[in-house]
Amino acid sequence: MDKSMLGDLSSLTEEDQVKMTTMIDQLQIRDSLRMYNSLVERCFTDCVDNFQRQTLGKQEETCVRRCAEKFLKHSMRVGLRFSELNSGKATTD
Amino acid sequence: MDKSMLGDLSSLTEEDQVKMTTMIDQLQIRDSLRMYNSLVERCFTDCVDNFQRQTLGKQEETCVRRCAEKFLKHSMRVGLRFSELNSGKATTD
Amino acid sequence: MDKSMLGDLSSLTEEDQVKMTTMIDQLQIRDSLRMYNSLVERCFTDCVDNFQRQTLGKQEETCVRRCAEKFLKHSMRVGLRFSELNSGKATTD
Amino acid sequence: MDKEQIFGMAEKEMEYRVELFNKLTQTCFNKCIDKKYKENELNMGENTCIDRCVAKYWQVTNLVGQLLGSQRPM
Amino acid sequence: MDKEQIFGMAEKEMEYRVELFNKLTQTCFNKCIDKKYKENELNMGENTCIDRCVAKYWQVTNLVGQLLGSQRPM
Amino acid sequence: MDKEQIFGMAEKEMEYRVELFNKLTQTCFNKCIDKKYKENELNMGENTCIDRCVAKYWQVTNLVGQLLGSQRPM
Repeated sequence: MDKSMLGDLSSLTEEDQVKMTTMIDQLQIRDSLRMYNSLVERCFTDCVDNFQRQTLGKQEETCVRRCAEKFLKHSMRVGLRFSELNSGKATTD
Repeated sequence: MDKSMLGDLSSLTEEDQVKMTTMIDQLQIRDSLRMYNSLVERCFTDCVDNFQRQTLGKQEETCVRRCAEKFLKHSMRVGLRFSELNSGKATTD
Repeated sequence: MDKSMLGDLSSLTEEDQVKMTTMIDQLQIRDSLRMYNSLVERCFTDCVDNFQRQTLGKQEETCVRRCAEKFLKHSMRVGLRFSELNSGKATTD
Repeated sequence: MDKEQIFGMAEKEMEYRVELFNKLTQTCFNKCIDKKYKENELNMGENTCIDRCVAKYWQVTNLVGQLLGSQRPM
Repeated sequence: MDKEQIFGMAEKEMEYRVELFNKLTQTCFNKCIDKKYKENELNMGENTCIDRCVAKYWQVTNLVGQLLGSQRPM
Repeated sequence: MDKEQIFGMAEKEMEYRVELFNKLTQTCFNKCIDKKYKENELNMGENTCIDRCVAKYWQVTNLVGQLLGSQRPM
């Protein structure tokens, strides 16, 4: 989620621009904390089903790594497509 | 969610009443944005399962329309029943 | 979620400590309201499936009581384990 | 309580009610409405189910409230 | 609108977009990605599915927006 | 950082922890507790499962944290 979201800030006074950018930064920090929490929740739910032992098994660890990596790559690709749609030059099939 | 939720505001000063009403309006705008987002999420999840093509099919579009209309009618009916319960004259079966 | 979450407050001025504690209290009130709402949602979803009548049946009521009690006991146990992990002395299996 | 706290409490009360209403609406939609969406009107069965679902959800809200007893936030 | 309201509106607009993006991401992950996580790269089929899922989600967002008509918050 | 930022960071840290705790609680309830609710006490098996579920959830939180590396918000 980048600054371009809000279009042209130049019409604002110096002080308002600072206030706006801080607001965006605050929102981005909160959003990335939430993303972190839901990524853990999703990969734990998908990868960990057995509670015979108290420590993560080899297979579970691999599954969590792949789940997290796939989600991050997925999320980046969605971001690209989303900004294309936002700026109106959607890819034609 | 309407002003009645908060009972009698008259005991507040003029200025506080304005502050209270603004708070309610802010909450209502945020709530309707959230409702809009979850309605899209729900009807997309229920109606769109095929990704052979990049554009919405006829059937998918009809399904989304019906899903959205049904949800809005459902939501209004729940609102009626909810305010009846809130004001203590629940309908007897 | 208790005050210890934030570590040592003594380094803050008197006034800041009050501000910090109020912030924690606000968060705890909001959190317990949310917990209350999701407990109702969970136990209703798990226990109430039949809408032949308008009032809760005996069995449904028992189910809701057990669900709520189990969840509260569960939540307390998770809290214990969580604070152990947080303070670094995790129990060995 | 000073004015600041009164507004704070009012805001939490409203957030609580909005969330209660949203969860009630979503839960009863899942319980009562047929996901095949064959028409865009609510049929008789769905309407009756909605009324009873709201009533029962309300009863569960009160029941859980009693169980939480003194802990009950509101 | 005074400055206070402008900032208020800007904040809600951003919260709306962040939530839209998160729901889009979660929904398309559920629709397109195989939960067995056999490798850590996205394969060709998954990539195509993601592109089409985003496009269709966008169309549904606009369609529901029209249905909400004047009520449409944004 | 000025006082304003310190309080801002403290608030986000707490919101993060509260959300982490809530997701941990909900997830382990789904994984460990029998939804038929035959009694209102947690039995031996459920208790052991809860302890191990919390431990493993904690390990996954750290593992994903490492993967996010520098991006890791906290």
